[in-house]
Amino acid sequence: MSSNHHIVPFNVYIKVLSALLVLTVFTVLVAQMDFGVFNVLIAMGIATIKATLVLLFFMHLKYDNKLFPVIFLAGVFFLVVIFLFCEFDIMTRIPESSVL
Amino acid sequence: MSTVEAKPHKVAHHFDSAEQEVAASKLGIWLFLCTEILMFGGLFVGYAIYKRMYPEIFLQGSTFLDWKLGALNTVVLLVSSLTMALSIYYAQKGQSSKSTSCLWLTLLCGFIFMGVKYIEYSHKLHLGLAPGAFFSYTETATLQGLPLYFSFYYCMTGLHGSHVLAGMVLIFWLIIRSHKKHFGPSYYTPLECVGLFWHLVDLIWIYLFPLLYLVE
Amino acid sequence: MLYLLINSAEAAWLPVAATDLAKEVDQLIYFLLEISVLASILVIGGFVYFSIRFRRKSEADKPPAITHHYLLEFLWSFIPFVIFMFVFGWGWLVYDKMRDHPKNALEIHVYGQMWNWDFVYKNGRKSSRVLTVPVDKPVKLIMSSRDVIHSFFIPSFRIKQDVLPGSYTALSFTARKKGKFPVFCAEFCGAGHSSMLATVHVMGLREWEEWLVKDPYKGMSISQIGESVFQKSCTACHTATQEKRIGPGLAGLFGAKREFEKGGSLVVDENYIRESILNPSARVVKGYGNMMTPFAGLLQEEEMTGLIEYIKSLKIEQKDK
Amino acid sequence: MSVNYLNEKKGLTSWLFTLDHKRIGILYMITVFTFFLVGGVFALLMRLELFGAGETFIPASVYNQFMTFHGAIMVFMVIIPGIPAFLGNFFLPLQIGAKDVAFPRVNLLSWYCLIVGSIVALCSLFFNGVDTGWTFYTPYSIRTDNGTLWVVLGAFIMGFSSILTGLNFIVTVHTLRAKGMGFFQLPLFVWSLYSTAIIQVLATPVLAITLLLLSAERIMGIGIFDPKLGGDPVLFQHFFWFYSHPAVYIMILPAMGVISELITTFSRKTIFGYKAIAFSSVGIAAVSFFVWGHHMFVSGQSEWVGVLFSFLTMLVGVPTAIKVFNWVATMYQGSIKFDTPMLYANGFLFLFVIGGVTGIMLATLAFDVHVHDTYFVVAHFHYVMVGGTLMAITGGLYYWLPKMFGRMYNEFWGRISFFLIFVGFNVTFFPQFILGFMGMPRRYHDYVPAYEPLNQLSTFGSWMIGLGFVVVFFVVLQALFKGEKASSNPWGAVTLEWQTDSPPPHENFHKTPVVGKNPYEYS
Repeated sequence: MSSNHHIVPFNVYIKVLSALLVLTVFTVLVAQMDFGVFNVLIAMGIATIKATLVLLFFMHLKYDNKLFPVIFLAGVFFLVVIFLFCEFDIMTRIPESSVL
Repeated sequence: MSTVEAKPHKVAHHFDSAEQEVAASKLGIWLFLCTEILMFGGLFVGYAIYKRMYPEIFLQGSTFLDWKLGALNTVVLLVSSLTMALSIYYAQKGQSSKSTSCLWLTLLCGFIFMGVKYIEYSHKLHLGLAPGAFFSYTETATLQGLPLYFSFYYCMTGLHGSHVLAGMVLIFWLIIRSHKKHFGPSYYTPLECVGLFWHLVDLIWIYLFPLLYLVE
Repeated sequence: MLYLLINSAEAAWLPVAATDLAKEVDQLIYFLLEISVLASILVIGGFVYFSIRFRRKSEADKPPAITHHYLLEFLWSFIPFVIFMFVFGWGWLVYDKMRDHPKNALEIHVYGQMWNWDFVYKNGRKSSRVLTVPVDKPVKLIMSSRDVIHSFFIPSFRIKQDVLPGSYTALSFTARKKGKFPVFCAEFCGAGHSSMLATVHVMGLREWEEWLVKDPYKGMSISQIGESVFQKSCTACHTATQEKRIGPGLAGLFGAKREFEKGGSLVVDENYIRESILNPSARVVKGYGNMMTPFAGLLQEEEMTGLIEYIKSLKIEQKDK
Repeated sequence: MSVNYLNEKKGLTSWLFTLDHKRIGILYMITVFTFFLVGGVFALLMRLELFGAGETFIPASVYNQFMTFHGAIMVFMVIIPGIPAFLGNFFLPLQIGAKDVAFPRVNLLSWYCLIVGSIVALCSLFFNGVDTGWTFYTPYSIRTDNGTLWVVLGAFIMGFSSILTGLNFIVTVHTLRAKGMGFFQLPLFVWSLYSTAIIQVLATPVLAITLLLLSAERIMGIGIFDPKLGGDPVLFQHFFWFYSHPAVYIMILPAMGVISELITTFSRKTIFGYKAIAFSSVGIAAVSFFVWGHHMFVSGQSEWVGVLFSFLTMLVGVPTAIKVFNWVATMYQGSIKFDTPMLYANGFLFLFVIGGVTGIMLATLAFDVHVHDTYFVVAHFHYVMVGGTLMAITGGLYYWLPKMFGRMYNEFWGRISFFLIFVGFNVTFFPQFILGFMGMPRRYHDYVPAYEPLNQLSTFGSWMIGLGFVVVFFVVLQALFKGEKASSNPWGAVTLEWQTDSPPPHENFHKTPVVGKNPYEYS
């Protein structure tokens, strides 16, 4: 039966939650400061670290079938594709100026 | 719900073994999560595009949100993710009453989250900060395109909120089954699958929080 | 059926190419057609030949097990790839010329609306349904839509561009032939989509300059002005008889009693006609959709007066011919 | 007749609540053919209206509704579920030696999604119908009558049907293959369904969110796609085609799988280039996500994006060409028998080649500008969708009819049906290529008189197709009630589904098969 499944130790869960809470405080603090264009990058970076923690430990990706991260990343990949193409389109459209 | 006797899980007829059944279920739920990501992703892509097109609108829009409430909800969801994971942990260990309590805690977190959401929504709607065509806020001067920000705010948090609700229904279903002692070290697939869904909802909020409440 | 084929053979092909670019596009079209016909004959001919040659002769047939042939497979992947890249490059080249807007071009503004094309020239001259341009001179159309997406399509010039609300798109051409060429709307835009037609009228430069400064309503009676406005702006949806199209027929309208979608009724007078033209959604007549684009800001006062007088003059015809 | 899935249980509820993939397949068959009938009637009515210039018998507003219903029904309710959910549901588990799909309940749920979705879509009839075309382009779809909302919501629900089917297939292929069956022992039909399922899972959610946003646009005026409020209507087209272009591969890939089966069986010869065909299925699925902008060359998207999409579209041509050449090579030195399914397979090849080369033409930028949104495009995608997918469904239906119902069809009338459909199809759609060159835009209720002769020819052809499908209908009915009993393997095919009874028992195989060889070894 599935008793051979990996059991994540209790204190790992607690550590992960602590890290997530610390990162939440951190992201709020960072938001008060201004880093120019890096603001969004930093916020997204922290969010991605948090998301990775959730994925690896809460969602057991670290211990599970390696196909699952592939599926997950495939979804993310196609999001990036649609975003890049749309942005590329909008940024390279030549604005036509009115002359009247 | 009269009897509280453990009922051993029976492997469905078309599977050869329990391992095969678990593998299939988990593969299925991960594929489903992938579709969820792409569905939410459409909104995120739209958000990113319009944020670059109209940065001032998004900046002004975020000033109408209270980051403290957003942060509170973030903490609530993170804690609920922990309790969800612990519920599986206890099921794996065979401590089913602790597993059930964790599920109750998760459900409670869900209620807190929706409660905070309700306060936020009703406050904004009261002010007239409604999506798109219903936008009627006039107390201070605002940018002309501001309704667009609130369209995104309501679409993104609304879709997310509906997922929280769906998750809560599923967790309630798990609680009933858990009381009937359906889960134990040898069978906890529903716990795992709903858990994965619940974590994904958490994951999306992790991105929504800085994007909506903390944009600079 | 054969009669139909022969009868239509002459007309049934690419419309006359009226710009240099159109001729270049035609060369590409002919190349693509030739190579496609060749490829189709090869493949279709191939399997038809195999079908006949390798028919099942008896149930005991033992065909050989041929699982693969790397060289062949490489060839029939690589050769199509080369051809595809070639036509891609060619297509890009010509497309790039289409998208090239000359700096010194004569600029004309184009407005699409359900279901009409309006043209505004730099000196303020306006026209509807007929775009007048001089021959041999580069022209750039700056296009936008007043409501939904339309598409400006001139088959004889082989060009087409969607016309969007809220932003401008452009289309450039240099006409080499004098004459009249049809324009279609090629993006679905509702009930009047197929009647959203226009004409490009290419004329000599002198003639065009005269046309540009001519007062279109010179020497006309008020009602004639109205009729000409009606002919160019209203006929996609309205008729001058009682026949319904997308909107009601206008004959006998004046003085008739109309009932409205939202309730209430009224006898048609000058004020109601004016309101219906400028702000059509205010009172929509029972049985019709709220489809008409408001003409507020698009008509001059004399045109409005003309339209009212023209509609007044439309009487119900005796239906016996 | 021995006990099989058809007579194992009786009564309507045993069908409506069945978890057997074969019965669900039959439910899909009935649904799809019913909708095909409805969509087909709309098509015939449209062609009838186009018989002459001017208004023939219906006004433009009604014509536009027919056009929209024809498109939406055929796309969302016929071709997308057509092969995967009907033939796929029935034969995927059989071909891999499984007892059922991985999630039988989800499978049934997906059928109910389709039914509920179509009922919601049909509700639009009570709200002045819908006249946007199946593409729902904004801002027209925001302005027009309220029926649009219902169709959009219906399509949203039907999307779930498609997602769930795809999800189920992927999991089934991964976990339920018979012992000894590796990925390279899978029949090619399974490969094509697997590739299709990837698209269904990855692309459909984007349609879902697009349609949700469109509904929100209609209900609340959120403005994301409405230029009046700062939105970008071209962005809607990007989102829409991100799904809808891969969706055309949802329609054609399984058809290619069916054709692979038919050609090898009726040539009695192993498939030429098994791996090339298998990988080209996956390749097409992958590249299909990067080409959607070729629907938008004149939409106002930037020139650079247009060029990029044109290039990527050319790349899809290569794996498609590989498949065609491999099929033809399979016939070489074969022992070819022209039973009805093989006729359909050859018809598919013929029409698909024409659809394919015109596809390359359309991918060429400057060429597309002239014929974009004209009848050339209409003819092209009908050659691929009808000439391709419908030929494959019909061919597959004849091929697997003995397995599904244990009865043989009438060979003579089967062939008659093929000739009617094949000839009628070409008479209908070939003239439309020429109309496109002449410049006749699509979705026109009325046209200039110069287009009349070819339009009349096209209408004649449509009647022939209609007649052809009536013949198909009666051939199937005759087979069901009066057909000769079929043996378990009437064609001498080698894939697993032919190794069980016709019709198969409830759990498919009396003894779970063990696979030791490649799928198409004829010896």
